[in-house]
Amino acid sequence: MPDGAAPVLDVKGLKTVFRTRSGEVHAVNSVSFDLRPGELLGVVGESGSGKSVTMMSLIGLLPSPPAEVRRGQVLFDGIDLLSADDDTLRSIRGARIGFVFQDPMTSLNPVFTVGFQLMEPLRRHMGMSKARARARAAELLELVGIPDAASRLKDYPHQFSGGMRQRVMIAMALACDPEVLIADEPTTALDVTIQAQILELVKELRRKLGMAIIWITHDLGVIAGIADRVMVMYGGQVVEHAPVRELFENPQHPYTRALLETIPTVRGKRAPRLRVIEGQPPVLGAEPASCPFRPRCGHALDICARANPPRVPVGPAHDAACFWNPETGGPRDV
Amino acid sequence: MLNYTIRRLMFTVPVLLFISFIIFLLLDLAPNDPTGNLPMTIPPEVRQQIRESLGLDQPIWVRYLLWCKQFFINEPLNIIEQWFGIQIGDGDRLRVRSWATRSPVVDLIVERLPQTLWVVGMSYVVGILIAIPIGVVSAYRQYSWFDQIGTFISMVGFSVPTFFTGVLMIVIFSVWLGWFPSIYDTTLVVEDWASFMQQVRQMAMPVFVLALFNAAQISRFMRASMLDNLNQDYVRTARAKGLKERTVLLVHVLRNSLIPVVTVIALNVPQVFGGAIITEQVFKVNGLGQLLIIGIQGADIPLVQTLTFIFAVLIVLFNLIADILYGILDPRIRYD
Amino acid sequence: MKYRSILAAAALALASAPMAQAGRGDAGNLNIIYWQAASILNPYLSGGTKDIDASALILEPLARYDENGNMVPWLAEEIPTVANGGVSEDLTTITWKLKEGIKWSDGTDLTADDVVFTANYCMAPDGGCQGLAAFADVANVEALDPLTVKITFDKPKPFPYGPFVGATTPIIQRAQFENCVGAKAPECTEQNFNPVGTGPFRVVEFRANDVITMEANPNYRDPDKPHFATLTFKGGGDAAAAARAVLETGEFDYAWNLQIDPAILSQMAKGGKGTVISAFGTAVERLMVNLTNPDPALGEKRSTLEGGPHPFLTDPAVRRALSLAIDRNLLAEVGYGAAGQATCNVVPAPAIYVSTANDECLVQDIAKANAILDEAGWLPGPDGIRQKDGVRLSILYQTSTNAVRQDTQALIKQWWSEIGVETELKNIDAAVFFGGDQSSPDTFQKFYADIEMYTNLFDGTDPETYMKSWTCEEIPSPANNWLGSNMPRYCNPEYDALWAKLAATGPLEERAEIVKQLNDMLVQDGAMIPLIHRGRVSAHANSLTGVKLNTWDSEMWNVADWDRQ
Amino acid sequence: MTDATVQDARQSRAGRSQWADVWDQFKTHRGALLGMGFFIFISLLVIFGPWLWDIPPNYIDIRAKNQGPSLAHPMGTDQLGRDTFAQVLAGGRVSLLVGVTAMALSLVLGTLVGVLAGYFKRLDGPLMRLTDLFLALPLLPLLLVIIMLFRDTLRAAFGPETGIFILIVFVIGITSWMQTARIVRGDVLSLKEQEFVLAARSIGTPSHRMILRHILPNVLSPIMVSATLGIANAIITESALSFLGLGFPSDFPTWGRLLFDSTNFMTLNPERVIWPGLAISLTVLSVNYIGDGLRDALDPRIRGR
Repeated sequence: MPDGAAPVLDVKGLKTVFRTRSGEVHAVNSVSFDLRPGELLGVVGESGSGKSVTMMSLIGLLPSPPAEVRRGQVLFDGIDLLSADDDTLRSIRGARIGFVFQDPMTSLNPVFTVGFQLMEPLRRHMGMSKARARARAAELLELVGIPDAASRLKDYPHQFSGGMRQRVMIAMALACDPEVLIADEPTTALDVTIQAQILELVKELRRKLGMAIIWITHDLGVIAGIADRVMVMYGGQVVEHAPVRELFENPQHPYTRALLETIPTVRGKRAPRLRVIEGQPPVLGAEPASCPFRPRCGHALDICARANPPRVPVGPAHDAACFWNPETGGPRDV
Repeated sequence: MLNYTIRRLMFTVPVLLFISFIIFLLLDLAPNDPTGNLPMTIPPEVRQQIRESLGLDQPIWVRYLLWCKQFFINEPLNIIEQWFGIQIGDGDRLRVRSWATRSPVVDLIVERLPQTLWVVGMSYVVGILIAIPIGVVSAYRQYSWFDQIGTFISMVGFSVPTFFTGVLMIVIFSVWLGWFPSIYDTTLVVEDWASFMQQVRQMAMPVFVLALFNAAQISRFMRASMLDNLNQDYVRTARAKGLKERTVLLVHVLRNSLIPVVTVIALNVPQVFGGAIITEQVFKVNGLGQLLIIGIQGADIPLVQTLTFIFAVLIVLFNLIADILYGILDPRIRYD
Repeated sequence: MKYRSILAAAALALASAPMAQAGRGDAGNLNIIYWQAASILNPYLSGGTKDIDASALILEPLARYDENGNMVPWLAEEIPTVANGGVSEDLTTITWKLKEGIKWSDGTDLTADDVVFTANYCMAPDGGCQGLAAFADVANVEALDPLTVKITFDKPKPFPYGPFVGATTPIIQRAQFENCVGAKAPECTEQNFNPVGTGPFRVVEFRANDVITMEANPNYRDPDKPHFATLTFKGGGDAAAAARAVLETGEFDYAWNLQIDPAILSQMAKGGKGTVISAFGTAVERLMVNLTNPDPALGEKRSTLEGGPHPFLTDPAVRRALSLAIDRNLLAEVGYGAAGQATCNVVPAPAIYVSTANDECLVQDIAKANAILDEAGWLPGPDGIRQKDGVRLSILYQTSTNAVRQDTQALIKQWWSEIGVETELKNIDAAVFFGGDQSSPDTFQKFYADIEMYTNLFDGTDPETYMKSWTCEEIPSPANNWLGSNMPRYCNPEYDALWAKLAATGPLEERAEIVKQLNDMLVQDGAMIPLIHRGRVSAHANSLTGVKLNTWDSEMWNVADWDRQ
Repeated sequence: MTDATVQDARQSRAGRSQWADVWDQFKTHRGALLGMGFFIFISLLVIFGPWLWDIPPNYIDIRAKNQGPSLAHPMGTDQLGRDTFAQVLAGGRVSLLVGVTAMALSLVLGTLVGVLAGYFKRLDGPLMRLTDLFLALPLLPLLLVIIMLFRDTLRAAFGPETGIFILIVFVIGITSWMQTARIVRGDVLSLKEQEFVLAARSIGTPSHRMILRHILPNVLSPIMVSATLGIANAIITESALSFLGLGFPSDFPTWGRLLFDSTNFMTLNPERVIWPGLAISLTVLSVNYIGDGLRDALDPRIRGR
């Protein structure tokens, strides 16, 4: 683990609000984290916990309106992405920060060939000629493990299987050798064996290319094997954050513990298609003044209803946002 | 695709024959009569003789077969003769003749085609060129003032009929301002700048009126289709790639949105050849639409039958073209 | 030197042309718009007014009617009469003498052969000749010498001026049409579109149903005419558009048949670019009264004599009341303006035929109409509609589709409602209504309604064949394939006898008396309710001179005299 | 609690709230609300207006012909002195009714043919050739034949007005569904290839359910556009029919015919032209906005945004 290096991405106090016709929805509340070069940060939480919105907020991919990034700072290579102009953002998106979405079925444009879609970022960001871009696209496809890559460039997305399409998406995200790859539940829509293949692929790519990765998932089991650090999100907040081994061995937040307990059962279940604001976690109409997990928490204390717990260090490189101390069973000293 | 096209084309022949028969039956059943518009001073017995001289006393199947022979055998032979300057047989063949003018229908159509294609075709092209950008911008800036005004104008353009807008234009631009002629001169030959300008001036009003109507319709479909596609996941992917907003919109979204719109456009092309009955009437353009309406009013069965049948051929053909275009534009669809 | 002086003289002539007597072709181009486009230039193959008027620019008859309805010799030297020996004493032959030196536009001479050929052309079987009615009873046409033609009739013809008089039967060139007789007539497109004529113009380009371009006939008999070098005969659009082109935009010089709302027409005329002209002929807009029963329940016998009499229109009181309730002057004012006059006659012109016996109806009298109905026992029912013995005065009133006719219908419906008569209006596309299609229930011959309205008229000035329309044998019925012009199904032996007397009477005054009697019978027996004596309305540019609107012949009859100021 | 009951409970809740959701979403669309408001307003006006404004539309007051707007005649009078306001009110009844019913008929026909042709491969050929046939048929003779064949029968069965109404709606409906059918078919063809349809089919969803649940909601936007254009089309076509003598009797005003009749009076009496034209345009506009709102409201991707 490359420790101590300057973070490639530094997020501070990010807040994103959706303005809907039935009022505001506070989807992301004061999220802070950093990402160091070459590391893999896992982001875990149920659907609707604000994972995807956080990541899309970073690079201005949320449709605005209705989304509005209200506060915070996202430092990337010394640039604040939130205050950067559109041109700057565009030159970073796809070139230095790659994105892989969860649904490979609909995320590729059905009417253009895979080759065309792969070549687009190459030509846009790296100014490659058509021929060079094509050669590079073939390389990329080969890199992500698509056999007979050169000839498949002419094929349309519908001619690929789901797993293959996700590989194409990954190839596309990696096209310009980005420093950061954000993978938003890239395996959720795939069946289990394909999931494993994709995971292997990412591991291998990371070894080869050395980019930093943010891996969003609702499945703790998935990232156990690949992540360096894990960030657990709930209700638009980071509730726990720790190196992966530490988190699995010593979970501090009741929500993390609950997630860990569900690993075997969650794994077999077919994941439904997820939507950003719907689902089980609370839909917050205002900035939370109490612990958003309290209604579902088996260890809720009186104070949980009065204040929203801040993130406090609970171990080496480990912090959690909870008033309950699992070791004592009582309130934590904050 | 080629297989599909060939199969469709083969299937087309019986379909067209069937359509031609239905049209003939319909025209024959229709209660209007070639002597209907003659002055009252022509007595009933003479009217009856006129009908007989037109062959109306023959049974319907005889007349239909005669038309088939004239249209499918004699007319093509005649065209071949004219093109290659050769003589086939004795050259004395019965052609499809209009009852009102007693001249070959095909010649009439050839005479009318230029002004119809110029005016109606141009208005269609202009309409599309206006409609697509309007549709795109309206959808992209949904509910903006541009969208609202565009919606308003296209709805008014569609709901106010051309018989009204046409006369309004004439009153304003011909009577009050005197900018454009109110009567289209079909004999005008464009040979120099002055006659070209005159052609432009006489085309301006009919083209505008028709283009407004066409643009209204197409821009609505364009807008709806764009809206459908703007929310698709692949648009987000395209943005995540760092593409320019213009590229996202004009390459990724537009290409998908055009699929249904192109079919709408292709399907309406035959209507260009059908002419615009009311607009042609209002501006006296005297194209195919006017020919057809005169034929129908005068119960000129050979003329109407031939015109309608050619129209039917175009419709079937352009439906095929639309389907093939669909297959080309949308790679997911494969005809086999 | 000599050459130069000729040039100078020519230049002088050119310069002074507008002031001096106008010469051929010095007035430039004449623009005429007919909102119904001409489809053919052979009047024998199309009886449509538009086609006849267009061909009248090129083809000419032996004699025609002037704007006052007087016959004037045209290609003939004089009008043959019994007095000058042109018509035989027994009224069976008429002999025409052609003017000398008349040339076709191709430079050849007009001869009696051409006249004979024209007759044979029209009378040939299978030709579908539309001017055939003019050749009724013609037994033989022969050329006595190159300039003399003799027409022999089957029986005495008191009025022998059917063939070759008026625009419907002009002379066509034998040399051109020789191979186009009978069944071949429709195949001669070139001839039908570009006839060689003796008239002031000849065709340059003919675009069927669109526009005809013409130029002055170089061989026209009067070297100074026509004044226009070229002529454009444009078709298409509607009457209002044609009026606008002459009166408001000034694009055209002459517009034909402007049957539009008089208020609009007079407003357009204020533009100051043109003048609206009108003249009266024999056309009368009238209501036909169905004297037979149109009840659908009768099936085949509907509206036939076998179906029995009409339940209430056979009552003279009802018919008289219906007529009295109508304000014809208002109808004329609203729908026709200067081109309409109230009339109570079936024959409204020429003057010697006009009866004054029916003028009661010229003044609307609703009170009197009500009184007549009360007296006849038709009393208002609970719904305000008069009835008697369970029969309600409920009328289905049909006509062709036409803005003026629909206005007339609306007005009449309102007046009839004031005398307790209920009216249901129906309008039918003209091509169907007048089409006579056997299978359609909506033709004016079938008359599946109680009242129908349209205009009827006769060509020329002689009403003999016209008055025959209401004899018993002219009643349309399934037996004669609904052919016949006696729409009211009026059958009166007295009328038939009187008509037979007319057909055998020669002297004009006696004929006029008989026609008046026939007219009075029709009106007083209530077979028809005449409404409006309709004129023709046209418009010409103010700069156009010499226009004499003629309702007895083609409007183009004196186009050779037209000139530009 | 068994799985089934959980599912049931969730479904019923979803079912109820779905329509509530749609309505909530619809309410937030300002244009759609305005459009609906105007449509209801004009419907009420033409339904109840003739009772409040008691000049009969066909009453002729010839002395007051071609008048401009006044207190007695707020929209002026026509060339026979009939009150334009009364005519617009009376005409609206017919035009709206014809417009809505004919549009509905053509929409149902078009959607049905389009969906069947797009969804069932075997029906595609025959149905599309049928569409070709209808597109190719010359409208005018077709109308003449239909009217000749059925006018008297319908007139006898339903009376002159209802009979003609049925005839006109039928005529407009069966001559204007083809474009909708073509477009819907095209959309269905491409939908059929999409994964969620393939997925739904692979779990054995029966065809009728597939069509109702998965296909129809996704072809809604072209249908909505067709509906908007269709209503304008029906109102105008009706006027063209009257013009040809095939429509309602001449003493039966409709918006289309009022507009047509007044066209030539444009310079003489401009007020007469404006009102029917405005009535048609605003109605079509309002239907368009209702369509927009419905489409947005029924689109789950936008709903709740």
